[in-house]
Amino acid sequence: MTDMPKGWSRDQMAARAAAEIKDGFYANLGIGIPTLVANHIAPDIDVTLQSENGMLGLGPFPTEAEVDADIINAGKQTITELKRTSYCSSADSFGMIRGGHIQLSVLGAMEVAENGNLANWMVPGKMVKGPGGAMDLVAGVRKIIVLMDHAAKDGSAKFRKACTLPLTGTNVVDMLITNLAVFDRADRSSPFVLRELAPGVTAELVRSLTEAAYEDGLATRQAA
Amino acid sequence: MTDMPKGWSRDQMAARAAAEIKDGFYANLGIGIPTLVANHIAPDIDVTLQSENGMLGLGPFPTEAEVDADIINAGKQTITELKRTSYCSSADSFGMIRGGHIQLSVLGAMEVAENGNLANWMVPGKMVKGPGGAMDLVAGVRKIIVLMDHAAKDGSAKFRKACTLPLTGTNVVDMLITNLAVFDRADRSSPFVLRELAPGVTAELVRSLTEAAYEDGLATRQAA
Amino acid sequence: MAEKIHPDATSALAGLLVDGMTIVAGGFGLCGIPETLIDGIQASGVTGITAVSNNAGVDDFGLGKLLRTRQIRKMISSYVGENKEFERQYLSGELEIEFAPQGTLAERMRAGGAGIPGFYTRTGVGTVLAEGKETKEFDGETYVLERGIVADLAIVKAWKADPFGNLVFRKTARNFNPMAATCGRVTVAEVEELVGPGELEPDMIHTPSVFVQRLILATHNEKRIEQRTIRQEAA
Amino acid sequence: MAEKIHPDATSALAGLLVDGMTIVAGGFGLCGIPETLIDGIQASGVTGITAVSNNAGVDDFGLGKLLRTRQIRKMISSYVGENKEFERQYLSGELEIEFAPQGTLAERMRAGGAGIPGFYTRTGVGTVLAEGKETKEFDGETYVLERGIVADLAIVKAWKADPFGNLVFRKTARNFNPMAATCGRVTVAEVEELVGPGELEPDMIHTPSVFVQRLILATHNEKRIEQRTIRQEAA
Repeated sequence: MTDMPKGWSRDQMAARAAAEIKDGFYANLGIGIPTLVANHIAPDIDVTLQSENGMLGLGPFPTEAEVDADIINAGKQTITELKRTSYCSSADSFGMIRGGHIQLSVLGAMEVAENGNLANWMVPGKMVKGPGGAMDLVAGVRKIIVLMDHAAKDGSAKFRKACTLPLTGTNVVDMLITNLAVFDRADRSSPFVLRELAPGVTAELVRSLTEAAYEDGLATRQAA
Repeated sequence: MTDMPKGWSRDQMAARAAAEIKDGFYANLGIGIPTLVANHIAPDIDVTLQSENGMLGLGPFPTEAEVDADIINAGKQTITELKRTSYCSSADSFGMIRGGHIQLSVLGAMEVAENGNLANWMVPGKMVKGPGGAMDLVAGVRKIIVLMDHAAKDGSAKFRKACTLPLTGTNVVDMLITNLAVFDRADRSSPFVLRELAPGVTAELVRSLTEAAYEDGLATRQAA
Repeated sequence: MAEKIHPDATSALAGLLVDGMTIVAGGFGLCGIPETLIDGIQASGVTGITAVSNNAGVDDFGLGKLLRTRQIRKMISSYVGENKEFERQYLSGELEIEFAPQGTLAERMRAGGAGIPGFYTRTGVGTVLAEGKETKEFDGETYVLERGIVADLAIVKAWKADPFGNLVFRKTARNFNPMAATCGRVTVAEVEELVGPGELEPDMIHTPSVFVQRLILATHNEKRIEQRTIRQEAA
Repeated sequence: MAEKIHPDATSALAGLLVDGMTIVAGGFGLCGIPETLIDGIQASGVTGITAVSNNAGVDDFGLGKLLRTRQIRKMISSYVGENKEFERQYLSGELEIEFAPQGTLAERMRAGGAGIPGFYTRTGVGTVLAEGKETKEFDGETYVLERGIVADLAIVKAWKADPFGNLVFRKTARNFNPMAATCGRVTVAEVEELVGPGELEPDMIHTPSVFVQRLILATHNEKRIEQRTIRQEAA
């Protein structure tokens, strides 16, 4: 697998996700690569980030002097507040999420299926740490973007006909950004469409590393 | 009916209900006679009154200068706040009520049945104004005391085998204080027991003006 | 920043009003009601409204104004006692009413806003208000299934707001407003005072900005009192 | 006034601890956890606890302390990742775990405290966490029935309290504490600061006094940080 193009870096994937954030959005960024998304939001885009433990309006990481043990995000990282910040209970915070008031969430994944199923919380045989807020986010947030490596280290597909791992949610993924390509779909009754390729990556390569069925939207895009 | 003893006055009924309030109680007093209960709480008894619109710790009516349109009780009367007062949303307020956190509620009634059913919100054929918070209070508060006239103006019983009017709640009344007598019961699977008579009122009179079955607890009480 | 503050009620309601829509309104009695936005809805002439509100105002104030002009087709309320025009329209069959126990109504708004389509409560079990509704036993007790409410529009009255749409309510004027704010597909708030960014304490915000799409400074703050009860000042 | 303030954790927990009991604890990760009361429970030696808490602490801090001493038999949590002793006991079968999605867990506490025995949510539908649970269709979508939680005891950590038991939380240390406070048959709160009557603004109280039966000044306020993430100060 050594001669497979690497495609986008993690930062580039995060930047691609950031381009989906529209002015005025309320968004929740998951732990890991999704956290990087915040660094790539255009300066003219006003976004309010939510953390499901009970904070709306997340600021950047603190300086040493600003560290406050009572201000943490869902990844338990110390953060800061902004002029717009409000705190609420976790019940009210998940009310925002479950009630569809958060426009966008960016999450990592182990597997995505062609019907939008998502698996990102447990691997049978390994210690199960629990779902945290992932099941709530995918069930409630209006648009779910998944960031993940296109294929596993052994080359096996992670974008599959059906998830093999226990699910986090059914029919919840709206957009998939991998290191090789971008897929999205018009709504949750539509199939995924291949929209973009990373530099040096061919549609054939993506096809060969994908088990899921998807439509090819590259031609359409070129024509548009 | 002119020679029927009047028994207790409304203030005396309210005072009897007030005697049920124990130190440290949180209580909700309904509109009408129950509101009078607050005037009869002993000075050594600390009680926090709740109003279901979203206020815990009701103060007395305001002086002219203190009137604030934003501080009203569930009867829409202007009131005042105390040092212990907190405000909350109506959802949180009814969470207190429904969740069994309020120890006592005193309500008026049209009819009470021997099984503890209560009717106090509508009379068929008359304009229906709605239940307000009464159904929530009787369903959620731990002890429900009803204050009502023992008999209707035409002499017909209001403490009945079964309510004839639409119900507010089923098996919810724990204690009934009328102008003639006091009834209570050990729990909601026990029958009502006649406990006290107003001055000049005989057990026979109460019997004759009551349709409900109840046990006579007067002898027991004397012996105790 | 996407601008939430509008110059007046007409602007804040523009594009949101459609005949036959459902509007949820905060307020309890005449306390904490969105007076300015009600005026704006009256002026728009929108009709066939299903109004979800604990009460129906009085004849010439609160939602009573929209009843007078026959803009409301149906009310979902817990208590409608203080309104003669309401009574007339109801008895003549012009107006439909769905009663909900007060706490159930509050919780239905909260549930709708929080993505909970149904919940069980003991309130109303065995009464006419539970007729036709599903029931279920939990630990030997019977509970009735009540539905979450999601409205096309929510109108709320708050005390203070910042430009982000964070809201703070004042005393018992809070009442149904926080839940109403969560259960509108669009929520418009009117406030007595607009404050600058950062002027609201982050720990003390009752309605986080995510729930408020549009915002106006209230120009109608009459705050009529239904039961002015006074005690004599001690000499 | 019925006195709610106790001199220490032992006094505040006296008579409340029974082997096999269910205890709900506020806190998210190590933030806003009732450190002093956890020490008190550890000292009491009570065992067979079912602990309801979003997380399980770390090996030597938070609920991890009670895992070390084998006082906990079962955890109901959403995420337990940071605790090696937890992992060992779980894999060896000494410890039972019931996972709940984080928002479902928060709502189950709120529901239990608010007299709601069950509610429907889309969260978890089609996953192993919905297996064996009832589902129901609302408007063509499937939801799963989740149960309210009522615990024998709730322990919470707040920032400030007045002698009546009104509580105010600080920033994200609020998290699960307000709901935990509502769903204990008895609730004991520890606070960083006790203030006098009337010193808390009535509009700004997060947990009304009715939910708090006992109160102590917290003596263990370590507030350990799990992920100290720092940015470099701009030069």
